[in-house]
Amino acid sequence: MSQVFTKAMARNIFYGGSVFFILLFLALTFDTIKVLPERDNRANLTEKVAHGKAVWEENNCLGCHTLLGEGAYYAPELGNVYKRFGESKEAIKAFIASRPVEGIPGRRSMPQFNLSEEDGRAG
Amino acid sequence: MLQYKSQAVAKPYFIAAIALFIGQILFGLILGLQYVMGDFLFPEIPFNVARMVHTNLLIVWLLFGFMGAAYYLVPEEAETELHSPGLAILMFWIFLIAGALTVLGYLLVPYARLAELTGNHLWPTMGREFLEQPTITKVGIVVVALAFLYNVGMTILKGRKTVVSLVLLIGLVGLAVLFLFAFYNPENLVKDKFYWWWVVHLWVEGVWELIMGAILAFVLIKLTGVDREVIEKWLYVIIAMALITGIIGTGHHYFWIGTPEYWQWWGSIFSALEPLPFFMMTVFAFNMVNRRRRNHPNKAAMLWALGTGVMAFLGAGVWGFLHTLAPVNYYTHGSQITAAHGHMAFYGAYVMIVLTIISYAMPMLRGREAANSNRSQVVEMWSFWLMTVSMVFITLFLTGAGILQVWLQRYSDDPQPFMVVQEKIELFYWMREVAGVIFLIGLVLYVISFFVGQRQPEASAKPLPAVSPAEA
Amino acid sequence: MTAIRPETLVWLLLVALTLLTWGVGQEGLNGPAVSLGLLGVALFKGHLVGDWFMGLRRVRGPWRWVIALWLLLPGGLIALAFLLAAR
Amino acid sequence: MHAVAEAMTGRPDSFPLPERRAQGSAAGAAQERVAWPPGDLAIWIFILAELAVFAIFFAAYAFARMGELELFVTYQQTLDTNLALINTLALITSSYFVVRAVGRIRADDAGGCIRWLAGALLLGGVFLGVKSLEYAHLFGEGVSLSTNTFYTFYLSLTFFHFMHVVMGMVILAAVAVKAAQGHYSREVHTGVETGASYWHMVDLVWLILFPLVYVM
Repeated sequence: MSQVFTKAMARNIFYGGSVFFILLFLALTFDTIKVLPERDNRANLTEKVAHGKAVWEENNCLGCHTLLGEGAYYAPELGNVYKRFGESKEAIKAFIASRPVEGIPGRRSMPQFNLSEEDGRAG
Repeated sequence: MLQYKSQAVAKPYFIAAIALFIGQILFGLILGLQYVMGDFLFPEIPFNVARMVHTNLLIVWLLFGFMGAAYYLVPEEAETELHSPGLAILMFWIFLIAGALTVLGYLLVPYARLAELTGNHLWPTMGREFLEQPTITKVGIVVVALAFLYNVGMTILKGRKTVVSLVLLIGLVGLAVLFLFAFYNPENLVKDKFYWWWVVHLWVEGVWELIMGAILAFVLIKLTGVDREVIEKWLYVIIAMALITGIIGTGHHYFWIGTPEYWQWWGSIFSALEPLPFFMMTVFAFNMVNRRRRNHPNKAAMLWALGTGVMAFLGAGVWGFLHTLAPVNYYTHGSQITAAHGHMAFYGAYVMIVLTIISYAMPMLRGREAANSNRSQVVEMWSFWLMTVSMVFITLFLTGAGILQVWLQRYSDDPQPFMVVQEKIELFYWMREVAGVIFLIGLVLYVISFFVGQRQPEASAKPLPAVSPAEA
Repeated sequence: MTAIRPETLVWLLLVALTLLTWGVGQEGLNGPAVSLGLLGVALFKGHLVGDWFMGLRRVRGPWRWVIALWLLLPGGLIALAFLLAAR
Repeated sequence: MHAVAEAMTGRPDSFPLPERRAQGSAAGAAQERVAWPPGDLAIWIFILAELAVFAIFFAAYAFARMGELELFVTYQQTLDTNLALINTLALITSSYFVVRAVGRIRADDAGGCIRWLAGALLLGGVFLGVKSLEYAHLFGEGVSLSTNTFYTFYLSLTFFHFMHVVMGMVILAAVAVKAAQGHYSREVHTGVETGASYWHMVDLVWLILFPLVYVM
C-alpha cells in the first residue's frame, strides 16, 4: 500500500484545526470576560484612575518600566511601587518631581516629565 | 531577470527594509550602552525614546519586508502581473513617509507633546508597548495594509491560486485584522492587556508564522526544485501546528495580569507545544534541501533559508519554552530572560526570513539571472555568520544577566532592589554590547555584499551528482 | 458468518473493563494500589483501541508502537504523581 | 522521525496492499504488515499533536492533584460516575461501530458503511447529551472554571474533549455524506479510514480521562 498523505487532507486539518482552536479560544475568552468583574476591582475605576492610565500612556512610562511585568526592563516594576515607597503617595510624587533635567552623571535617571499637580495626583 | 516585470516593485520595499534595519540596530546599540552608561545621550534621547524607535523600526521594516516578499512572490505564484504596480509604489512612499515622520516625532518632541499634537485624547491608543505610534499613524498603517491586501488579493484572484500565495494571503489578512485591536484601549487595565496580546502574541506566534512558512516554502521550491505538492502539504501541516499550539498559547501571557488562574494551565500546556511548528520548520527545510533536485547557484539564500529554521527553533521554540511554564514564569516574568528570548526569536524567525527572501530575490531584481557573483555571496555569507553568531551571544549574555537578575532580585532569601541588581549584572550588559557591535559589523558587511563583485560573472552551480532512482 | 469477529470480542472486553472500573468506583475503593490498578486497566484499554480499532496491529515499523508509546507517557507521569501524592 | 522524514518526501512505498480479509473471517491468518497506519498520514500527525496535548493535560492534572490532594479527592466525589459510565460505553460502542463501518466499505458495501456510521453518530449524540446534562447540573450549582483547581481541570479537560467529540462527529458526518454520494469503494476508502482513526483517538482519550478524573 503506497503511503497516503494528501495535500487535501493537510489543508482540511489546517482549516479544521484553526477553526477548532479559534472557537476554543473564544469560549475561554468569553468565560474570562464573564468573571473579570469579580476580579479586576472595576468598582474602584474612577475618573482619577483613568486619568492616571492616560498619564502613564502619554509619557510612555513602559519605555523603561514594566507594569505587571510588561514593558521595558530598564527601570523597576511599577505595579508594586506604592509598597516600595512605603505606601506613601507623597514620596512617589516627590520622587517624580525631583528628577534633575540634565540627569545624573554616569547613572540611569528618570527624565523630568514636568507633570502637573493634577497629573501627579492621578498618576 | 524577472519573470514578471511588476515584481520590480519589491525592490524599493527591500531597500527600505534594509535601511530601517540599520537604523534599528544603531538604536539598539544606543540602548545597550545606556544600560551600562546611564547618562549616555541623556536627556536628548532618553532610553524610552530610543527603545520605542528600536522596536518600532523593527516592526516597520519587517512589514516592509513582508510586503516586498508578497509583491515579489505573488506575481510569480499567480503567473500574472501585479494588479496595480502603481498603487504598490504609491503605498510604498506613503508608508515610508508616515514611518519617517513618526520616528522623527519620537525623536524631536517629547512623547507627551506628540500625543497632544496628534490628538491622542480624542481616541487614546498611544503609550502601549509596540503600539506607541500616534493614532493617526495607526490609521495610516491600516490604509496601507488595505491597499496592499487589495492589490495582492486581486492579483491572486485573477491568476493561478497556489497554496503558497493563499497561505501568505491568510497570514497577511490575519495581520491586518488583528492589528485592529490596537485601536481598542479600555480604561480597565486587565482588559487593555488582554486584547493588547491579541495584536502582539497572535501576530508573532500566530499569523506571522503563516507568512514565514509561506515565504520559506516559496524559496525552498525555487532553490531545491522539490515537487511543489510535497512542499505545500508540509506547509499546511506546519501552519496547522502553529495555530493549534499558538492560539491557546496566548494564555502564557494571561498568567499575572488579573485574568483567571486557569490560564496558567491552559497557557502552560499549549505553549509547551509551541516549539513544535518551529521544529518541524527546521526539519522541513533540511529535508527539502537534502532531497533537492538541483543545485541552485544562490548558496547564500540557501544558507539563510536553513538558518532561519534553526534560529527560529532556538529563539522562539527553545528560548520561549525556557520561561513559558507558569511556575518558571512566576520568577522570570519581565526580566532579562524575556529580553533574551525576544531578541533571538525575532531575529531567527522574522529578520532571517525577510533576509532569506531578499537574498533570493535581490539578484533577479537587479538584473542577474539567478544569483550574485561568488565574491558577493562570500561576503553575504560572512555577514550571515557574524550576525547569527553574535545574536546567539547576545541571547546567551542576556540569559546570563536574566538568571542572575532573577536570582538576586526575586529568588534569593534576601531579595535586593532592582537598581542594585542592575549594577551587579553590568558585566553581562557590557558583553552584550560588544556582541551588538559585532552584529553591526555583520550588518555593514551585509550591505557591502550588495556592492562587491558586481562586475564579476554570476556564480554557477555544480550539477548534482547522478543518483540512482532508488535514492532520488 | 458465524465466527465472531475479533473486534467484537475486543469491544466486549472493553465494556467489561469499563464496568470493572466503574464498579471499583462504586465500591469506594481507593488508595495508591487501586489507583495504579485502574490506571493499568485504562492503559490496557487504550492499547486495545490502538491495536484493534485503530488497526495498528497490522502495521509494522515505528507506527506500530505509536499509541503504545503514547500511553506510556501520560501513564508514567500519572503513576509517578499518584505515587508521590500517596507518600 | 524516520517514518515522518520518509513521508515528507513522498517517497513511494514499495509495499503492496495486503490482501484485505473478507468480512467476518476469523483472525489469525498470517498477514503481511503495512508500513503506515490506516487513513491519511496527515490525520495521524494531527492525532499525535492532539494526543501530545492531552498527555500533558493528564500529567498536569495528576501533578496538580498531588499539590491539592484533599481538594481533588473531595470534589471528585461530586461527579456523577453513572453518567460517565454511560458515556464511556457510548464512546466505546460508537468506536466499535466505526470499526464495522470501515469493514463494510472494505467489502464494497457503502450502504452498510453509512448505517454503521449513523449508529456511531447517534452514540456520539448520546455522549454530548449526557455530558450536557452533567454540565447543566454543575453549572446549576454555580460551578465554573474558576471555582477551584479540581473544577478547573474537570471542566477544561472534559470540555476540551467535548469539543473533540463534536469535531469527530463533524468528520464522521462528512465521511457518511461522501459515502452516500458514492465516493468510497473497496479500492478507494482512505477517507473512511481517516475519519475512523480520528474518532478512535477521541475514544482513546476518554478511556484515560474517565478513570483519571472520575474514579482514581
